Amino acid sequence: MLENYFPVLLFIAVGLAVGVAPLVLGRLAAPHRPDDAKLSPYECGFEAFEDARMKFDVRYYLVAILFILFDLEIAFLFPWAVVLKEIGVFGFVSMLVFLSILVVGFIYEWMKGALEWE
Amino acid sequence: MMTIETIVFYLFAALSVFAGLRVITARNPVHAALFLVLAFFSMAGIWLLLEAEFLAITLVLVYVGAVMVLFLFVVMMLDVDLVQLREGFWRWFPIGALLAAVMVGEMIWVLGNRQTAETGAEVIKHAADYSNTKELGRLIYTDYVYPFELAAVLLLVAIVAAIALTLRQRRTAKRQDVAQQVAVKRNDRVRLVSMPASARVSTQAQPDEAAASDQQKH
Amino acid sequence: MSFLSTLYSAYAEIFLLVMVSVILIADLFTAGRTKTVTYLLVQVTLLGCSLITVATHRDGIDHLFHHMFVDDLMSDVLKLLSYMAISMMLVYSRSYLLARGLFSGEFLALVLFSLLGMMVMISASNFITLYLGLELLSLSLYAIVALQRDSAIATEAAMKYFILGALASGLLLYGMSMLYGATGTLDVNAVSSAIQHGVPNKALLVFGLVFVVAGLAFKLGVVPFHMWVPDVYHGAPTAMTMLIGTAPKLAAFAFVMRILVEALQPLMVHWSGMLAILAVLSMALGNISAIAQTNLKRMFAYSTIAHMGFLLVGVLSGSNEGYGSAMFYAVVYVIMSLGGFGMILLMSREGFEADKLSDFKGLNQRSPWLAFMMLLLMFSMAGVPPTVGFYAKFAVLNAAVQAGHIPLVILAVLFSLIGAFYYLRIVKLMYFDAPESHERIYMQPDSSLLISLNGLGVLILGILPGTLMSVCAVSVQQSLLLPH
Amino acid sequence: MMELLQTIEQAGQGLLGPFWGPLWTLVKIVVIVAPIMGGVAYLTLAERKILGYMQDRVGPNRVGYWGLLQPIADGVKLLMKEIIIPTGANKFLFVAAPVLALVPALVAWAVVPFADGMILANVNAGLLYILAMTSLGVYGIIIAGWASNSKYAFLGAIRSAAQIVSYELAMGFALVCVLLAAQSMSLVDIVKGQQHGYGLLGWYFIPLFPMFVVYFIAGVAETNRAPFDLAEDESVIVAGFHTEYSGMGFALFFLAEYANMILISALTSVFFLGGWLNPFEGWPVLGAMTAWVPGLFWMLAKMSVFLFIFLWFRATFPRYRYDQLMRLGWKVFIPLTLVWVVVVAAWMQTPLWFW
Repeated sequence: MLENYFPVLLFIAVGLAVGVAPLVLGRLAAPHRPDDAKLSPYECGFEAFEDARMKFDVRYYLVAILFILFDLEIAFLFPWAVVLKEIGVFGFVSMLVFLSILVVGFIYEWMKGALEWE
Repeated sequence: MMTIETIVFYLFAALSVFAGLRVITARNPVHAALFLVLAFFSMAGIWLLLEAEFLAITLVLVYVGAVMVLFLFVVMMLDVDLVQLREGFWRWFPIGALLAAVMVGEMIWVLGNRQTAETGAEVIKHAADYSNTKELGRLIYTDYVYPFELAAVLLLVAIVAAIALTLRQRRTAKRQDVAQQVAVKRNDRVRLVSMPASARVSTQAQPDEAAASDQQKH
Repeated sequence: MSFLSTLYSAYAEIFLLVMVSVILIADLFTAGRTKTVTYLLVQVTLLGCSLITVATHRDGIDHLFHHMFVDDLMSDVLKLLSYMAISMMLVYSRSYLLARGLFSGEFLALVLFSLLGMMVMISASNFITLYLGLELLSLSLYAIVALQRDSAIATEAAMKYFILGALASGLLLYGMSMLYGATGTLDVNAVSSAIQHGVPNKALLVFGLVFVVAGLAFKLGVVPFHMWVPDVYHGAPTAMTMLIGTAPKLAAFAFVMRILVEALQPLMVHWSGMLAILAVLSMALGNISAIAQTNLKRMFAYSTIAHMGFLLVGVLSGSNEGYGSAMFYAVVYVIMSLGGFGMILLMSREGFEADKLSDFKGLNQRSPWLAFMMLLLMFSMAGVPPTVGFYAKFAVLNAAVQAGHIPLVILAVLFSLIGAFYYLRIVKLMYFDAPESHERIYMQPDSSLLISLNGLGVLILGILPGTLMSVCAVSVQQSLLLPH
Repeated sequence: MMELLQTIEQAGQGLLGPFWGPLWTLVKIVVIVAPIMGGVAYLTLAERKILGYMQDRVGPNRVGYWGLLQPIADGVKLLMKEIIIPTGANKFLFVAAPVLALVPALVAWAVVPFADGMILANVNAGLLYILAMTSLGVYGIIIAGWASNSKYAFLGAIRSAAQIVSYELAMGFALVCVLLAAQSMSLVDIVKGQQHGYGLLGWYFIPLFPMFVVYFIAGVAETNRAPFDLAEDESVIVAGFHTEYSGMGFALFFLAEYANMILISALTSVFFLGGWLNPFEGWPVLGAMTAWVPGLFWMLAKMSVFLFIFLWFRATFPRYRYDQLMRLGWKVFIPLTLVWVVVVAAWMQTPLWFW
């Protein structure tokens, strides 16, 4: 089983190399003459006056949290999907119960307006 | 005998220890979070070496792909005051160090115990087509159906809690209601007025007005 | 249908789950701030659960879901008491929460979810289900504490609770994985028999046990893992504190029984020593620190620590009498706490928390009946006869004496004498001090009736402890000594 | 062809011994990566040409015949541009972000089969691996946005991160349907599961048609392509998360986006259109006529169709508004996919399941 993953490991290494190489090349080939105005962050014509990292709408966090929960649900669906033919009706029903419990959560968040974007 | 697997194992193990240390020593919380990602990756590698491919990849999928994204969201957006955060560090350091020492000592005691070394079971090597995922699937939805459904309930609680704790309704916000938009009839928006043919100026004005009121409704 | 009928013993859990889902969705469609419909639905659900638990009771031990779920007398009794505790907690806290805008559908749903978690813990016969039940309970409780989002102190309490709770779960899980590594099974009974047949790796086993005990200690809040208790009890809104401080203790007792007694009985020599240290430290620190408190919620927190120490004395005796008395102690503790916190809730108004000791000054002049009820509750907590608290302490100490833990018993008596001081101080405040305010105390009829029942119950149970005591003894005996 | 490869392999083994294996794998990796890079370069040209023709223009036509050298000229230009690191930026992360964006887009190819037997690593959990890798793409974007210390980059990053994760769910659920049909997570098995001897009638796009559509649209959203390109909504947040990037840093983001487009096209072909399978296999006349066509051709043809659709979308649809985008992801795709998972699972319990 492991022998299958060795090329993947190697591929990741090559991928990193492919990603880093252009940057190194660019650094070598391109000019490097920084000045204040050039390095200032884009700010629609006026001077940047504050740290750009700011707080933002809590909805984004909520999206991220809900994403985690549904991602876990998908993680549970994967092993089920590949063996459904073996585990038959019992497996189908147990997943149906699982999904109905989560559908309650989905209905709840929908009705609460957690999916509303304003 | 140092096989390639052993080398890879020590590589991942060293990487995860290093990443773990950096998680707690990194000055910048974003860096710390990214080192945690690295730690997850190396742990996934170790799991893969144990032939637990489903768990290894799920670790990356769920923890790196989802949980850490949320972490980064939070860490990046909240202006964590680092100096304040580190204030108590040295005060509590002795206690923490003592706890860590106790844990390490216990671990050495257990692992160094001759019994442990003798009872270490052989890891079974599987053929290339062995599917750890199918193995899990056969068990989770049949023998372990009760914990499986409980996991669903846990997720449901998490959904309810997340919404109860973060969602605030803004009453002033304007929303688009698609159902309402679709349900609109021609007569709600457009009014045909028969005008005497001579009044050219007013025919020009009427459609504009209709359009303006139409925009307001959106 | 034949499959459904095999789930007979789990009908109560299934009913509860279905009802929570219904309540969660139904609440979205019921207008109004008072949530009367949702509240009534919740109470009906609790009643339904009780009826189902009684109706589905069968003698003997019944295992379900591939031996992951166990139904025995102990689980049925503890479940019934949990329903009762939750129901009482809701009655007490309703007007308090309404006044603070916290009585939401989510709150009620989360309370029921936490109850489900307790039921799962109580009926677990596998490490996985034990852990999942614990997490279900804890997750709901974290969220409930944090519900008061505008309060900095409640948020801080939730944070502490969450982080230390997560740490405890981690310890517990780590310990369980060690036990799994040593025995090769997660099943409670199988772990026990595996240890009895001799495990090659004893060190690993003890190592796991240490972590399990540490995790349990965290969850129970005994010294030296108690740091979170005072802050959380103090910071959380009183109704939430009441929830944390009552029914979950029953589940925690069941948890201790399932994991230490059912699974790790063969390791008793190891764990009874650990528990003894924890118990002594808890009784000492809890009782002594409680004296210094001016806040009633904080005082109750320290008293909880001390009471949990007492409970452990019962468990570590290692005999049937010991377990039975520990269960009795847990039940009595829950009843007394319900009354104690109920008292604070009754006296609180919108914008005013009656959680300072001085708020109870001269209560006798303002409301003699309430003062009398409080007197009974305080006597019981202190262990003054003829209240039930005395009998609970007596039973625990008796079991410990029989098991030969004489020094421990002496220490326990000593510390409960110290403890009596701060309970009786409240009595003194109520009867001999002048009131700070003469405002009338407004009470809902349901909660005033309940506090009377609660106070008198402490007295009546104290005079006639036999039934409850024998129920506890029999259920522990039937559940533990009849494996399979 | 196959024999030639075998001879090479034996010769190499004899020559280099244990080092041959990794070296041969390395060669294979280069054989995969290089065409992808080339494909990306010419996809940009194709995009400009196709958009040009759709808008009644000719597109690039100055560099080389028919503009064929344009991508190379662009590459050289970007290479010669200064890499600017804005003040207040986190230097290391600023530089690392484009690499993090590109790497997942590349490494996912490790498990993609191009033809029968033409695959680098036929792992059992291939589909899971793909999903895990695509879920990592979001890191490049978030880190780029944060490290830039620019408001526009930051807002763009948050927006696209939320967008990507939302559509990832729909993708995941759609893939569960594919798993149900194939009963395996290996991409090779998934393709072989679509081989029934009826040509394209055996492919999964028929029973899973809604999922096929959802998957591809979610793929478009995942790659931040029009009409879901809110991350780079010029009129609102300048160029989104890569506002501050120049030269090769910018080029890497560009590469990542196009590599992802090609990846999504390849995956859609594998999951729903039978990968390298001949669409006319087993058909009376056409089957025999096309039997000689190599699988690689079919695979590339299918990919080209999807790539064309990507470009066509861009030319046709106006950009979504953010609330519409989130609604489509959460309120249309997720319920739809969830229902379809149950439908497929139930369908499989009946004898009416032919796939």
